[in-house]
Parts: sequence; C-alpha cells; structure tokens
Amino acid sequence: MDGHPRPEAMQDGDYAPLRLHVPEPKGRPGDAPDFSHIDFGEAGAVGRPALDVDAKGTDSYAEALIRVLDDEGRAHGEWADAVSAEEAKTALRAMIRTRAFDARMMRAQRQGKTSFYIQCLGEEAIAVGQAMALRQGDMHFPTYRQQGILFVNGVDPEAMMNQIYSNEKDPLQGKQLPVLYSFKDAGYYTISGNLGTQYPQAVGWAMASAIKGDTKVAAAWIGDGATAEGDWHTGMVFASVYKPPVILNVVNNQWAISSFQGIAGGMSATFARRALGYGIPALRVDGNDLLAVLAVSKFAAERTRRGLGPLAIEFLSYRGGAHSTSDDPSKYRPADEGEKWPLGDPIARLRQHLILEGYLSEEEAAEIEEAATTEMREAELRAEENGLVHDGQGASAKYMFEGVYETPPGRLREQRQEAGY
Amino acid sequence: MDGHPRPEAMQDGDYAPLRLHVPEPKGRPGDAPDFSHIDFGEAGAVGRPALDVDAKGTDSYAEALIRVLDDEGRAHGEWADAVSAEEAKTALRAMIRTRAFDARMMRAQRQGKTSFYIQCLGEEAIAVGQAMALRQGDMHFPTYRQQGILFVNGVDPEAMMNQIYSNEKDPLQGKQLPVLYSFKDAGYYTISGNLGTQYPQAVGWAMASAIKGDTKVAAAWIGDGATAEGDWHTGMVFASVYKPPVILNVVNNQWAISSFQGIAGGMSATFARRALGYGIPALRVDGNDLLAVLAVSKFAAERTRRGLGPLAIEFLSYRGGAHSTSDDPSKYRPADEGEKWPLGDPIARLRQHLILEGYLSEEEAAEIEEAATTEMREAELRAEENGLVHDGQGASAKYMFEGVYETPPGRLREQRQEAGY
Amino acid sequence: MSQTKSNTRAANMIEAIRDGHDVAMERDENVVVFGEDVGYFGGVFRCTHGLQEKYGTSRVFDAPITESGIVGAAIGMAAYGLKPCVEIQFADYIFPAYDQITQEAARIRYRSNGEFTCPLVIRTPTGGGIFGGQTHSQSPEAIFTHVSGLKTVIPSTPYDAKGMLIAAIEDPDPVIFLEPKRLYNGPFDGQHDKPLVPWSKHEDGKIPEGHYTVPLGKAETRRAGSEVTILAYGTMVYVAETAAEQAGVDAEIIDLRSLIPLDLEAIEESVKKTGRCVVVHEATLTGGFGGELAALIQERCFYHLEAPVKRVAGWDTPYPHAQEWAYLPGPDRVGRALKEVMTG
Amino acid sequence: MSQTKSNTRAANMIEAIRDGHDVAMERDENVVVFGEDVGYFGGVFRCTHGLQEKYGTSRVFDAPITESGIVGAAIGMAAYGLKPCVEIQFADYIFPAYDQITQEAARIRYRSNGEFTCPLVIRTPTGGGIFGGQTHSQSPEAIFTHVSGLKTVIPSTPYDAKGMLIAAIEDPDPVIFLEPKRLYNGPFDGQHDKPLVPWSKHEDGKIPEGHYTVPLGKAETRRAGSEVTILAYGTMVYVAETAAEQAGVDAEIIDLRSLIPLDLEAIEESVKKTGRCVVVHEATLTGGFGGELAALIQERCFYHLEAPVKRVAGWDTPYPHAQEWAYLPGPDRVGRALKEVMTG
Ligand SMILES: Cc1ncc(C[n+]2csc(CCOP(=O)(O)OP(=O)(O)O)c2C)c(N)n1
Ligand SMILES: Cc1ncc(C[n+]2csc(CCOP(=O)(O)OP(=O)(O)O)c2C)c(N)n1
Ligand SMILES: [Mg+2]
Ligand SMILES: [Mg+2]
Repeated sequence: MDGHPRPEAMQDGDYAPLRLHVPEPKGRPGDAPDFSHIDFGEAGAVGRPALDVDAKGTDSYAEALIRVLDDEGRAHGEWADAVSAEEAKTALRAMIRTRAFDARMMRAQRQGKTSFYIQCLGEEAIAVGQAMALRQGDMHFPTYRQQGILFVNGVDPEAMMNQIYSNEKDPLQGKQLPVLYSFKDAGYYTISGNLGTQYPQAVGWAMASAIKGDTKVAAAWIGDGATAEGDWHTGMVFASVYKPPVILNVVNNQWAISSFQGIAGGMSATFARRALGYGIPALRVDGNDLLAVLAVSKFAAERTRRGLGPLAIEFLSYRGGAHSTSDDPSKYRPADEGEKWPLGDPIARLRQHLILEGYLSEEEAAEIEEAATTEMREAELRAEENGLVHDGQGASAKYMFEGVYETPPGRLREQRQEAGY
Repeated sequence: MDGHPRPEAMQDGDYAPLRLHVPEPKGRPGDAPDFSHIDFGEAGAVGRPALDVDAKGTDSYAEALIRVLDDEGRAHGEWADAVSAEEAKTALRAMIRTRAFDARMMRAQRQGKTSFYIQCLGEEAIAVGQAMALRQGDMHFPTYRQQGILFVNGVDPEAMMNQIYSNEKDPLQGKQLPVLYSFKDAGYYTISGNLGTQYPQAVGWAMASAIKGDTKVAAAWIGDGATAEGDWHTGMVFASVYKPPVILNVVNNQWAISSFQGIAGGMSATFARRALGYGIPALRVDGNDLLAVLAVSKFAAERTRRGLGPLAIEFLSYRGGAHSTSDDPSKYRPADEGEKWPLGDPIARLRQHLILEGYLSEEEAAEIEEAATTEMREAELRAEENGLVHDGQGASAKYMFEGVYETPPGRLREQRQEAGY
Repeated sequence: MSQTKSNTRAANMIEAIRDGHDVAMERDENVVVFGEDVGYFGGVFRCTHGLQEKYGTSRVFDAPITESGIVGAAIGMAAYGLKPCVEIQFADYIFPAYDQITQEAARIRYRSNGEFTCPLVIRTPTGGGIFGGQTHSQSPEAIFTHVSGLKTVIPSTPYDAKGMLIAAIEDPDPVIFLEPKRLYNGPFDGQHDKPLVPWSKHEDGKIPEGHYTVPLGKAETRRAGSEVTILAYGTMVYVAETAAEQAGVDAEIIDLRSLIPLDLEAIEESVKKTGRCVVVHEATLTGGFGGELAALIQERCFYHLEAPVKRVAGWDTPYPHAQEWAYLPGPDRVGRALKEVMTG
Repeated sequence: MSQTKSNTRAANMIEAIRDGHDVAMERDENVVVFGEDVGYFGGVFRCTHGLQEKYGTSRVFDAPITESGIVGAAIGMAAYGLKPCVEIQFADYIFPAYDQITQEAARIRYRSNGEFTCPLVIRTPTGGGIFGGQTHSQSPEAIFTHVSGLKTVIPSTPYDAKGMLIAAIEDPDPVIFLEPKRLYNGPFDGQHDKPLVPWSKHEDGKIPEGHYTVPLGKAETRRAGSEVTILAYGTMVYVAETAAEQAGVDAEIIDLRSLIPLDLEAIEESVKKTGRCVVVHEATLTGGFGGELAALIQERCFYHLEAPVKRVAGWDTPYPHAQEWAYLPGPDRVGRALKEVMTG
C-alpha cells in the first residue's frame, strides 16, 4: 500500500454531530396560517422584459411576482394593458364555468355518482389565462388541475362528465380514471396518471413543430411537487438544448397532497429560478391574478412562436381544496390557510376589477354565475342519463379490448372471444 | 360547444417557420481548435466566499473560474495559501502515478491483455485534489474517470490491474467490467456502468451520515454529459431539501463520447449555475490546476462537515484522450484540440510551479516519474502472472453464482450444480 | 400460520403494516422510513401513521415526488449501514425507479463482490379492484421476479403482512414488498357486489403483539385438497377460495406469499398429488409470473399432470376503468378454469 | 426468407440497419432519428452513420444522455405526427426510460381512445458475448413482452434487420427493436474460440436494395426437422444451429424474430409435429420470455408433448464479466438439453 497519509476519522467533538434537515411548513392543523416568509411585492412593480430576454436578464423576475391587480381591483404597471376588457370578461366566464363544473362534480362525488374527482379551486385563473393566450393547433400537456383549458377551448361539459361517469358516451369509452381527459381538438393532450411524464413529451412535441417548420406552440404543465421527478429535468434539458417553442409552466400551489413545497425544494429557491440554470428565462407570476396570467402567457406565446426559445413560468397560487376527493387536508395544514392566502380568490378579484372599471355590472356577473350553474346542472342531468359506471352502466366491456394496438394481435382476439365480447 | 373563440391557426408567413436548434461544437475534424467562446479570467481573480455562503452569494462564482496557478506557474489570490508545498508534492506524485498507471493499461489494451480501458488523461488533478481534501470514513461515489482517488488513498495498483485482468486475484472475482472498481476501505464506492445512478446514492449516503449524527462527508461525481440524466436532478432535489453533507461535483471535460457539452445544455448555462436553482451554492474551478482543485475541495469538505449544507463544484477541464479504448475521437473533433486547451496539462503545470518555487528539483521530479513508471511496470508483471481473462485465465466460473444474495435461494443452488461448479 | 397466535389483537392489514414498522424501528435504530406523504401525514393509506411522532423526523420523513430519487437515496443509506424501508405510493409509480431498483439495488452486492450491500425494503400497494384505472391498479411483480438479486413478496393477511414486513426489513438483501391494496380493509374475494367482510370479522384478522417473522420463501397452504392445485397470491387467494367453493371442487389452495424466493417444494408436492393446476394472478397474462410457474410445473411435474396448467390472469390490455370487473379475474373465471382442468 | 433476393448486395447487420433507416427516411419525411452519439458520429455501433449528412440536423441529431428524455421527447414528436426512430446506446441503459416506454408510449393510444398514437421505434443493441460485463450484455426483452401496447422484435440476419426495421418504422404502434449486437459483424454461434464468419461470407449476409419489409409477427423456420423443435431468437439462433448439428439431432429450428406479436401458429404446428421443444434465450432464466413460451406450449400442445418443454437460458445471476462463456448459453448446454428432451 502506498499513498497519501489520510487523516484518520477524527474524534467525536472535533466536528459537531450532523443532523438531518427536514423542512417543515409554517403551520400545521391548529396553528394560525402564516405567509410572512413570502414577499408578494406590489401590483405593477415588476415590468416587462424584452421579448428575446435571456436567462440572466430574468434574474430578478425569477423572484419577484408579476402582479397586475392590486387588492382593490385596480390594474397597474406595464403588463396592465395586455388584456382587453372583452378578454377579461371571457376569462371571467370561463373561470366561473370551471368552478361551477367543479362544484357540480364535487357534489356528484358526495352523492356517490363518481368515486373520484379533482377540483382546481383557487387556481382557475392559471389554466384559463394561458389557454386564452394560445391558439388553435397549439397543444397543452396538462395535469389533472388544468380543466380550465377545456372551458376556454369550447369542450362540452357533458362530454367531460361522461368521461367522469365512465359511461357509454364517454369519449374514452371507460378506459381512463375520471378527469384524465383527452381532447385533442381542444389542444388538450391525453393526461397521464403518472406525474411528470408529460414534460419531456411537451418539449418533444414542440421540437416536432420546429422540425416541420410549423409555428405551433406547446404548453407544458406540472405541479410544484412533481418538479422533483427526473422527467421535469429531462424536459428542461431538451428545452435548453434544442430551444423549441414550448412554455414550461410550473403551478406552485404550495402543496403536493400532504407535503408542502419545501419537500420539493421550494424553500431553497423559487421554481422559476430553477429554470435559469438551464439558460431558460423564467418569470414568476401571481397565479390568482387573471390579468397577470394572461398577459404573461401572451408574452410567452409570442416569444416561443417567434422562435426566440422556451420560457419558464412559475404560477404562485394556493391549492384551495383537498388534493382530490380521496384527501382530507385538515389532517396536515391549518384549516383556514386557504382563506387567509394573501393573493385571494382569482374569480372574486377579476370580478371586482371588472365591476370597478365599469366593464361589468353586478347583475351581469350574477347572470354569468347563474348561467354557469344552470349549464352544469343540465349537463349533469344529460350525462347521468347516459349512465353511471357505479350504477352498473359503465362503458361496455368490449371496449376494453379495443385500442391496445391499431390492429389487435391474435392472442388478444382470442382473449376477447374467451371473455365473450 | 361553447367557449372562447380561439384564433384560427394562422397562415404561413404570419410567423416565420420555426427551425430546430441543434448545437454544434466550434470545431470538427480538420478545423482549427477554437476556445474563444470561453472566458478563462485570470489566476487569483476569484476570491473565497464565506464558508456558509448561500446560493445567491455564489452567483458570480458559478461563472468565473477559480484559478490559482497562472501560465508561468505562479500561485495567486486568496485560494493560494490553502495548499502546503508538502501537499502539492504529494498531489504531484499521485497524479504522476495515475498517469503512469493509465499509460501502462493503455499499452496493455493495445497488447490485447484487456479488451477495455478508460484513462483520465488531462483530468488527474481533479480526483487527486478532491481525494486529498477528504478523510478516512468519507465516501466518493465516482465515475470511471476518478481513478486518481485510488492513488491518493493507498490502493495497490496490482489489485486494480487484477480487476482489469479479471483474474483469480481480482478483488471483484471477475464480476465487473474492467475499471468498474469497488474499494470500500479507500472510500471508493462500487462504480456502476449506468451513468448518473450514483448521484442520488451519494446524497442518500450523506443523509445517513446526518441521520446517525456522524460527521462523514460524501463526494458525488458525474460527467458533463451524464448531468442530463434524471438521476442528477433527483440527487440535487434531495440535497436541496435535506441539506446533507455532500459535495456535488460535475467534471466538465466538454465531451461525452462524441457529443460536446452543448448537447448536455452546456452552451446555455454553466453546469455550476444549474445548482443555484436548487438553492445550492456552486463554485467553478479550473480543473487542471491542482492548487485550485485542492483548495476548493478543502473548502467544500469543511463546509459540508460543519453542517452548513451541500456545495456544488464544476471542474472545467478537457478530455485529453479518447472516451475509452473503444473510441476514436479523431472522427468527431479536431485532432489537436487537447493540445491547444488553454488551461494546459495539470501535471506539467504543478511540476512547473513546484520547481519554480524551489519546492522540487528537476531531478526529483524525474525521479518521481521514473519511480511511477517502474512501479506500474512491476505491478503489471505481477498482475499478469495472476492471469488474464483473455488468455483463458479469468476468475473461476464458480464465483458467478456467489454474491447474488447473502444466502443463495434453492433454484440458484440447483443451477450452480447444473453448471458444474 | 407458521406461529402461534397467543397475545394477538385484531388488526386490518394497514394496522398490521404500521405495527410491523413500529416493531422493526423499535428494535433497530438503523431502520428509517420515508416516501411521499409518509411523514407527518402517515401515508395516503395510513400505513406509517404515528411513526414520525414516535421516532422523529430523522427516521421518518416525507420525500420529494421522485421514485428514482427515493430508491437512489435509500440505496446510499443502505450502503452507509442503515436499513431503509421506503414506500412507493402506488406500484404504478414504481417504474421511474426501475433502473435504481434493478440495475443498482439488486446488483450492489454482486458487483462489489460483497463490499457493499443493499438491505432495503420497497413497500408499495399493488393490484386492482378499487376503480383506480390504469395508474392505480397494476400488478408489476413480473418485472421484478425476472431480476436476480431481488426478492419479491406479497402477503395476503394482516398476520403475514406484519411478519413478512419485519422479515423483509431484517433481510440483508433488497426486497420488493407488494401490498394488495384491495385487501387492506378486508379479504376481498372478487364478489364486488357483495359487502366486504372487514378483517375484524375474519379469522386471519389477528396479529401477535411484538416481534415475530414470517420467513420469506415459504408458501402457505390455505386449503388442503386433492383434485387440483390453485396457485395464487394477493387478492387472488380469496378469489380462488370462493371460486373453488362455488365450483364445488376439492382444490388445494396455495398462497405463494413469496414469489422470489419461490417455495418450489410446496408447489411440486401439491401438483404431484393433485395432477392438476390453475395459476391465478391479476397482472396481464402474457409475460406474467404465471408463465414462469406453468413452465416450472410442466418441467418438474410433467409425468404427474393430467391436464395442462391453466393460467387465469388479467387480459393483455392496459388496466381499464369502467371495465374493471371484466378485467380483474373473479370467482367465475377461476371457476370456469377449474372445471376446464378437471375435465381436461 | 420471405422475399426474393434480386438486386441484393452484401451487408453486415450494421449496414443493413443503416440502410433500413435510409430507405424509411427517404420515403417519409416524418421519420426522424436521434439518440446518444447518433448524429454527427453516427452511433457507437455506426448504425446511423452518414444519415445526418444526408438528411440534415433537423432529422438526425445527437441527444443528451437521458434515455427517459429521449423516449419522452419521441413520444411527444409521435403525438405531433412524426415517426421517431431512436437509439438507446445499449439495452442495459433502457431502464431509465422504462416508465416512459411502458406507462406512456405503450398506453397513449389506449388511454386517449385513439385520439393520440405513438408510432415510435426504439432500437437498442441487446445481448452478450462481447465481454461487456453487466452493463453491456443484458437481454431485457421479458420486461417489455409483459407490457400490452408494445411490440418487441429481434432480427437475427441482415436481411431481417433491414426489413423488420422498415416494418417497425412504418408500424402505427411503438416497437422495441432489439439488435443482437454479437451478430452485427457475423453469425456468432457461441463457439467463442473459433474465428467468426463475417456476414460477407454467409448466405444470409445479403440485403435487397431499396424498400421491402419483413412483417412483424412472423417467425422464420431456419431448419426443418422432425425430432424436436428449438425456439430461439437473436444470437441463440446460431447457437441452436450448431448445437443441433453437433448433437446430431434432427431439430426444427424456429427463429421467433417477433416476440410480441408472437407467431403462435408456427410454434404450435412445429411442436405438434415434433412432440418436443427446447427454448433458448440469453436472458436470466427465471421470469424470462422462455417461461411464457413453455407455458403456452404446454397449454396448447399438451397432448402432443413427449417430454417437458426444456428451457436453456442465462443463469439467475447478474451478467458477469470473466465468466461470460459459462453464463451465455452455448452449443454444449443446448446440446445437453436436446439430448435430455430426446430421452425424456
Ligand atoms: C409518478 C407518480 N408518483 C406519485 C403519484 C401520486 N400523486 C398524485 S398527485 C400527487 C401530488 C402532486 O403534487 P403537485 O405536483 O404539487 O400537483 P398538485 O396536486 O398540487 O396540483 C402525488 C404524489 C403519481 N400520480 N405519479
Ligand atoms: C445510462 C447510461 N447511458 C449511456 C451510457 C453510455 N455512455 C457511457 S460513457 C458516456 C458518456 C459520458 O459522458 P460524461 O458524463 O461527460 O463523462 P466523461 O466520459 O466525459 O467522463 C455514455 C453515453 C451509460 N454508460 N449509461
Ligand atoms: Mg402542488
Ligand atoms: Mg464529459
């Protein structure tokens, strides 16, 4: 043996014993909500970078929140005039419909009409705002919490409910868990139950757009928790290398089932900042402010469609409800944390703004809400008539054998026969 | 159908057709080497941050190179006095022995004594420098290009050669591909042939040190190319969350077999910068400057062992030889790129420095080289006597059935019998 | 049951698993537990509930949502000398960790020639029957049983769950510990339109207090019989029991419990006696573990077989949502197979 | 061979694969090719050499070292309408992509009920015999054949390699395309101490010019025989040929070529004729595809079998380095198995 005389392992006391650092949220059940660690800044304070800004140019943007609406409902700053009153009203309507749909389905779940549902309470502005900034032919690669896209892009709520009820009219013929929709014509990619997998897929889709010399844009979506998956990184690496037209969204609603964003690394740096390390510029946005969301999304769409490279966006929000109908958040976070979220409710804020500015009357607003409730109630009545899988009226068993391949191989045909379909 | 009237997909010409961006290296075979895109800075220009510096505090460090030795062999700046003359001489000797070993094994491969070898030509300072900064009980999670660690930590070259020759004296009993060593007592974790997997493992090992209240430090190692793997990210996320005592090294030798660092995202941002997005401070170091490597590694060891959290280090270097003996780099990069690498050869630079400062004479230096050559020649003669797998003198087939589990299950015992061992 | 049941208490499978953790952690301070939602909250199925409070955040903690990271970190901890027991929230999410499990955990001992080892338990809820669709229902055992260096086990009672979990944690090698989630609350027999008997009302719903182990590698004969051998594991054990009863066949029902190592002796002995065999599993037929079982049986019991070994399994399709009861093998399908081999 | 060989030229398997790419890319501009080192350099085995120069960097390019990213991006491209054909440098490195392959590529059509599809080819060199140790030698076919929605194929001649690659690229569903790397340069029969016959000297070393396909799902009878059926694929086809010759057994040797879909008709017909069967593969025995084959054969040919179906396979250990020739099934082991089933 030969070599450098290595120092022996030293005595205890030489260095203090190490301890594992396990991040804890500010509040647990029974505690008062505490958001004092977050610097929200002021509406209007953060301006617009150049369309071709690079990662270093967004250093401060990766921290400070882009906000347009203040607490009173006034719009401020450079991003304020990116959204017309007409657009804002369209958005309000889509957000209200999204919430009405969610409410109806939460009720349906309680009534045993479906075993499972996921709402997006408090996050409606994010999906709705970005969907409005994209155009036909573009493609979202959503998670289960971007149903707002569907209400922007003209999908019939009854079709969604048929999917949830897994009945004969379900566009997916009963194959998928409720809410794991696929609506290609609405620019809505088939949702996976496996977190994160859609991130590199979105980047690949955008690469295809560039390879074909098209001008279509992809929107990748992921939650704060799921950014820990390897797939988030591989998507970012591909985006960093080939610079395809993709918007790399992270919806930071601060919770991943029972674990808070610190368990995903969110207390060590913002998720927006993580993109900078790939040389991808990043903006951080108040996700409960439709005007900010839509303005920034337009910027992102324009940048990527112009071939100026990918852009990352972190939407800061708060998961207003339980993770899903299988979850009970009162077991792990203060019950009133959502109500105390300083950035408020996205629908209430936009409504207040439109009324304040005189673009909308209280009556019109009430009408929109009323109409949405009616629409969803009626859609649900129709969907229910098509059957509920839990009443034994699910999509036929024969569909199970279809669509595994374009042409079923012999053994699958045999099995189908054996099964009697 | 109902919803926001989405703009139709627009006409060609509305936006210019997109194009896929595929990064290309500055030079290909036949071109003149060109490193003008890299800013090397000046020796001594980058100082020492505080031991408990946070990620933001290392913003500029993630870009500018920490260098100590200048082109003439003089040491400069705040990092210069971290390494004693004695240590520098020890390092020189380990580096020279590393290179002598490599040379001997490259020759052995040409002679057909082994089918495979990987040298670390030009990167010797990195592994040697960091190994000297750690102490007994710490653990490296190396790739196949950190054999320098073994020459610091007292491993017998003959044992390494027996592994390469896969003979009866091979400590791994012929189970592993040449160079995928395991030397636990030397703080050298079993190397995987699968890139990147050791990164989260290193972090987990460091977490265990913290869980047990020990003071041991882990060193994670990865190449520029392999940082694209999901495992690199999952390791970083765990490090970001639990802040265990781990040094997160990236050896950027600018090539990954035939693909240059741009294909790993290296043209979009430095690899050091990528760590900042996880809230992990990062330093960037001239990997061909032993004094810089060892000084920074000492800093890293001290910081992590004090419980101040992980530190990332990017070592900038150049892969001096072929990827492995199966590779021919003249097919994809300028033949003389390595010679023109502005940061030079780490052994020549350290040698020059020690002679310049009068710590070493030309004769002593020649003696060290001579001794290393002799040592490796003699070790190889001994190893060869133990047999070469390619001469049919590999480790016995019976070992194949051992070590699958602590206790072999019945069917494996049956198979061993069937095979006749 | 291989042990006496003195000092037993009623427990469902979740409580049994929680208790298994508790006993193992109490005895060995090197046992650490982590995974998504397993810390403060105690796991989405509550299998680690209360452990963080008892053992602290250094030994029981939430992990980031990266299954490869969880397993990768656990491998490093095991190399250090700890005994990590990690949870993958659903077996459907184990695939991102497939590389770390099969190329690393399974190979550490071998490739280092014993210098490093990997005593690691990966617990994960498996199987269908909960209307979970493709991503909450799959049974991936066959992609692990093909990997040398791994053990793959699957208990079907609270007693076995606790005893096998302790045995797995004490095992010196990596163990894939599959928990048939449809059995957490009671012995589901595939009759989805009948009310579930809770474990508290079932004879197997009792666990001894404190430490005991159920050895990995031993099958359990659930019912002795003479006409046909049924090999099953997980939920299919109860499906097989009901099917045999309904079909009126005197079946010997073997709960394999441990797929690797496999209790070949018990299998051979039974099939040589009955001369007939039906293998039942939830996973997709083609390439499933049933193929290995059928292959082994015809190799070893060829001259005793009166009929071909028959496999009843999930169809060769992804796991569907609405068609769950047409997909998951139930007593009817198993009964038909029993009749077929009896006349075959 | 299923097609005439007019206008043929000599080619080894690498050249055949390169040519298959070329033909497919020429005919369909939606075909794109990428992977680690496949662009400028043309792949570490040179299977994509010259393609970037011919088709440009938008259609042939180097990829970052992330197998899950490569497959994930390819899935997105396929959803867009492209036909990606990606290379995983060694089958031993396909595991990080296992989630994207099995839970995504294989499931896109099903879960979207046909709205999105995934016409994707994943090429990867498989198998041993090159002294590559654990991480350059494995044969992971069985972890794909268990996954509904995937096709898994493995050619064993230059002719099949080109024709099947074109068929795979034109296929509307994801195909795992395994290339027995030990056959790239010649038909290796396991006799490692004898010189290798290069393809240029072998009758199968010829490929037609231009476009042709070898359909996926059809086996190829390499040798007609009456005494025993040998099922093999990849390198084991040549091992089987030599073994049968050396053992002096009149074996019918079937090269499966396509594991999923499987040519069950050809298998059944042959085994019913010979009454005996030996299955040979390189992968670890337990849980290997041989189990599925043996299970199927005893199910379908039970009353024709004179002896149990015998499997010859890699041992249940990781793939070793020094012990390669004791691990990889060679003519001796296959010959012993042939004798055993003949007397069995
Ligand atoms: C690969 C994988 N691992 C785990 C899960 C289980 N799971 C479903 S949702 C969820 C939390 C996700 O949190 P986040 O990404 O923040 O999204 P959010 O629910 O907050 O919208 C988990 C762990 C999964 N679906 N897929
Ligand atoms: C998972 C995996 N994918 C691919 C390979 C094949 N491979 C071996 S080394 C290498 C290049 C690695 O480059 P880098 O990480 O930069 O390290 P370097 O060789 O430059 O030290 C590749 C692609 C592998 N070993 N493992
Ligand atoms: Mg979240
Ligand atoms: Mg490199």
